[in-house]
Amino acid sequence: MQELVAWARKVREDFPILRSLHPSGRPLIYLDNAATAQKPLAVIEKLADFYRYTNANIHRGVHWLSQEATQAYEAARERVAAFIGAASEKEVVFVRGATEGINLIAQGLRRVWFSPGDEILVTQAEHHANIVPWHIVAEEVPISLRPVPLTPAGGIDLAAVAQAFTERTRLVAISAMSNVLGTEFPVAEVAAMARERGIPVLVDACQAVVHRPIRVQEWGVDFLVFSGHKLYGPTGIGVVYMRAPWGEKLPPYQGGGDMIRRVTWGGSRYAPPPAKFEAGTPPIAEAIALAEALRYLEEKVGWDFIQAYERYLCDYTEAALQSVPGITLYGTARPKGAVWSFNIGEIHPHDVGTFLDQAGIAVRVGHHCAQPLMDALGVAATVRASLAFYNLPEEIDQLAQTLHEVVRFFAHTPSAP
Amino acid sequence: MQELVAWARKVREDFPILRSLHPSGRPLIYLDNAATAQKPLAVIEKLADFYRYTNANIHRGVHWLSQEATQAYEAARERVAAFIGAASEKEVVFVRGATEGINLIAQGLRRVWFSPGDEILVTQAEHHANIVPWHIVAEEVPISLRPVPLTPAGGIDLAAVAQAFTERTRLVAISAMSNVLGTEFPVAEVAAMARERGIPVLVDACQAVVHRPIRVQEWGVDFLVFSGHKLYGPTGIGVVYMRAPWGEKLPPYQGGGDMIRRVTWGGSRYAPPPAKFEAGTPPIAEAIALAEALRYLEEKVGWDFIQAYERYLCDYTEAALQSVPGITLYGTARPKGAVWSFNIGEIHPHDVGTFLDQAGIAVRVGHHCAQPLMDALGVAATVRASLAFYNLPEEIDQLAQTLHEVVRFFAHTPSAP
Amino acid sequence: MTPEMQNLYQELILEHNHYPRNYGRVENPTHEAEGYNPLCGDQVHLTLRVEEERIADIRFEGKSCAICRAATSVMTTVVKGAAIAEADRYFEAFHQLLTQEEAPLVSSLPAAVQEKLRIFSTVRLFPIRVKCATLPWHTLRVALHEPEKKIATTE
Amino acid sequence: MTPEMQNLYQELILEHNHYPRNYGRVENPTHEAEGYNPLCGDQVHLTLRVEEERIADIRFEGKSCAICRAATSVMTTVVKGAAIAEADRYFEAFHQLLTQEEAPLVSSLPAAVQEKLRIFSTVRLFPIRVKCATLPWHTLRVALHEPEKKIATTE
Ligand SMILES: Cc1ncc(COP(=O)(O)O)c(C=O)c1O
Ligand SMILES: Cc1ncc(COP(=O)(O)O)c(C=O)c1O
Repeated sequence: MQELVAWARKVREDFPILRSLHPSGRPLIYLDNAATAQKPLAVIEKLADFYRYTNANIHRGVHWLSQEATQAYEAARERVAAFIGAASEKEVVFVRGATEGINLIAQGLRRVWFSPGDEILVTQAEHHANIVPWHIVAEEVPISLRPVPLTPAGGIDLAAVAQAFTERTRLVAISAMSNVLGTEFPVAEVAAMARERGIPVLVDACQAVVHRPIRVQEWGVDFLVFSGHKLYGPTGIGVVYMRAPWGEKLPPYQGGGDMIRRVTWGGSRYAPPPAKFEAGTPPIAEAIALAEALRYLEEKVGWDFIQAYERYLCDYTEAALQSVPGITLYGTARPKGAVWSFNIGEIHPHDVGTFLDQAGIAVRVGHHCAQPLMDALGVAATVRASLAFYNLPEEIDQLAQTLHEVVRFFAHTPSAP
Repeated sequence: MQELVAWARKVREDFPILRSLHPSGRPLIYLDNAATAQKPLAVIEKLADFYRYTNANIHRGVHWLSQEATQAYEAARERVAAFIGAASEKEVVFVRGATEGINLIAQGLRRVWFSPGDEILVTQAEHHANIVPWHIVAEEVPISLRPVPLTPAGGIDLAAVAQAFTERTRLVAISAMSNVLGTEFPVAEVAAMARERGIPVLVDACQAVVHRPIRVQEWGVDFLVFSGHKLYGPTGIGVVYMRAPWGEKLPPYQGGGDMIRRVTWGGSRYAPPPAKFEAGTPPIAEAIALAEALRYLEEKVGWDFIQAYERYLCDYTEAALQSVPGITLYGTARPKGAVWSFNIGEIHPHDVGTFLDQAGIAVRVGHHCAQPLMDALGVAATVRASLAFYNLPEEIDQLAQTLHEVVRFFAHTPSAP
Repeated sequence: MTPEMQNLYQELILEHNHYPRNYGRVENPTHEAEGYNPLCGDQVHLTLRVEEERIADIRFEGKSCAICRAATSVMTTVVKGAAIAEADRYFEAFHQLLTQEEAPLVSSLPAAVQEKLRIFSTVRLFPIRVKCATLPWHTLRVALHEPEKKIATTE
Repeated sequence: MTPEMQNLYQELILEHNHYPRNYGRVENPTHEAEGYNPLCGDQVHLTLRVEEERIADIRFEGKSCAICRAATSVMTTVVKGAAIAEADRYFEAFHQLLTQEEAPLVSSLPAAVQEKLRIFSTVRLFPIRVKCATLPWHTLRVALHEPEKKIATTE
């Protein structure tokens, strides 16, 4: 354990923002990692260096800068492909983020896949990013979402999944890890069930990808999306993995430069994927910096460390939170990633959040873009603490101690009016 | 003149990349500004500082970092609104770039505006970003593009515009400045003609916005788009201006977090604009850095300088290029921005481009994402030199001198086989 | 326990949170509206009986944070019995108090009302919480002046 | 005039560009294909007459840059009269020569062919121009082996 914590202390130094002080003077304790991760210096410098030394538009230039920028951008695509275990870098499309990724897929499927009455199998724990795009599709092609209910612990039963399939199921779209409960869902098993039925599978890997490397081919999925900013990369970049035949099958999402073969006034012919799905100037610097984040995680931090340390930190956090009187933890199913949602008695999460903030502790409170899950849990909101490999046990101590103070503060009964 | 050139030399120092050497050892002469502009240190540092000091996800956090990031992001929106003269910052939507912007508008109009047979009035000089999105719409709602032909000089006659309107015209979608010809089109006049007919106007201001500040209300347009990366800002950010009633009228483009009011399994209700059009985590750092670019241009460089100096540089460039034997300049109509497209005799632009590149001069060769214009000009490609306020007269001298060498090199008749 | 928190959660706020006044529903209300803050899920349901341009009765229900609940409770106590025009003045004054450094309007209100509203003046220092305190007032405005909207949201 | 340019535009390349061999169209072609490089607009139209698995005649038309035009001209001279299988070997060798540091294949070709192909070896140092030189070869491959495609593009 001690070596793990020592290494966490060491890599933590790569993150300049973690040395910040809250305006009250207290040191920042950043436990809002599921919303967005902080960036290591390597990523920040890569971004700046791109603009300092290599900036040019890509794909269309004979000049040296443009060639360098193009090479760096395409090398980023290759690194992402290797990271997720894609069969080819041509299956990797750069987008703004997971949300755009799901919308890109949803609008493509709207045009070539769905018929009125079709169903999409989801879990009850989906993020709005995996709900609202389908509602928008449904405004044009009436389809519906069929949520697999969660177990009381916040997991899903494969038996319940099997029951949720109907003859109208045309897509399975599930998150690999809940951003509220932390539950890791059995993606490979669900994908196998879908494959048996000839149904394609889309995975929202936003949260899962942050905690362990994923292998799309082993999972056997057709589509997968994640966001760069949660993976220690910059904002403005995300990834769509699209298994090869789908790249041909889906129509382009946006039209513009670089995604065409030939344009006349009468119509356009499109380039092959991935270009087909990357209209216009892409987030060039962002893709390159995302690749740098992957390099940093692989070569400097180490995924083995991330997994081992986060497991330790999770146990530590669970014990610490359970010591808080009146706490309700949402999501205790295993396996579980480093996300903790909870409420304390009748104290409103917003009050807890402000209290923690004043102690320098950044957590998220609210519905976490998962209102249907909140409805299922019977709450309007929760407090969420989400961890990264740079968080330290003493930060968790601080969290627990402050939560004890919250309890005391609100337990105090004012004298009656 | 001398003061102008001296100031150009001074602000040029703010751009680290302009001190680069080509691998051949020759100094970089960057004349590919219409593809993307270089970034001043202020912008690069702003990006890095965001990640060093303020990075957090926005709009949903009670914690201080999230509030700071939200404030900076919304302040960026306000600066953009002021820059383009919007009536309210609520009319400003952040997107990835101009291409996404036009697609967002096109897909919205597809759903609530167009009927089969409708026409869109464009110019013959449009970028693919203002052509292909309409072709994609046309795959679902058969509409067509009606291009206003160009004059031989590369301008448009208002008489020709008047003729191009038909009773099926439902939208005018024109660029304010051609990225190939440099021509600045009479947007306000065309918009007035459209208004008379009750037809909305979309302006692709990608190129225009770089050379002079624009005023959407004076132009009287409904939609306007531009990209951050051409305006000395980062990649991954662009702007859609959407006049107030349109924000209500258009359906959302993408679904996800932050653009909703309430989500249940049965359906979603959407937030008011601009949130409605910004699903998911937006390009936060990029928006903030774009605002910094605007600040830099306004407060450090000065738009008066930019306009005066570029006018001088244009005259200088025109004279220099005209000295090249056998050159054909495309686009001589006035007013004209700092973009020069040309061919030299029978020498293929690709050969010219490589030759210039080897001399350290970065220009673009190809169809410039304007194949229909190339068809109209009767060429497959052109060489394009595009200038920014940091280019210097001696760089233009170098360009002209190297073009003379190109002519000599390819004029040399090899001995017959 | 930090001093900032003691500032925000004034004893009186905690007291109103704990012992909310006018909790429940008015029977046969003439006006009602729902308030919703999508950010944190605060939810307030107001029912009113207005008689001759005067708020004869007002009650509230809903789940919300301490600031919102206390603000709603306080609001009901100051507007109950007040003329609609008066309630509108209170709204303006309260809004100014929470969003502007200089807030002269509140000084023009009756001393008892002033005193009650001022317990929220430190909320201004917590910008993200301002909406919690103003939500009931926005809801009141919808109930009184834009009943067709039914819902007040803060976005 | 830079030495790099002299390297790229070998005298023989300029000569083939200036005096292209086999320009025009084969009458009654048995095979044909169009080559297109969307990046720079290079365009090559090949017509062939194949007899008994041998390229009896080949000609080209089109607008393209000097590198592409010279490469097409050279290609026609080396494949004219060659068996299809031989032409395929030339393709492999040429592709390797332009894209890889070690290019052993070309050494196995007839000396006269080797010599002609090697004038393009410096193109490898200009990655963005490699497609210009290989476009005619890709087009030939489509004409011979994937005629249903009709168009070869380099993307
Ligand atoms: C006139 C014009 N419109 C649209 C675009 C597309 O911009 P982007 O590629 O940044 O989306 C460009 C630039 O390529 C342009 O010059
Ligand atoms: C599970 C999950 N899916 C999707 C998203 C949306 O990601 P983004 O906002 O980066 O598009 C998030 C993050 O907010 C998430 O946690």
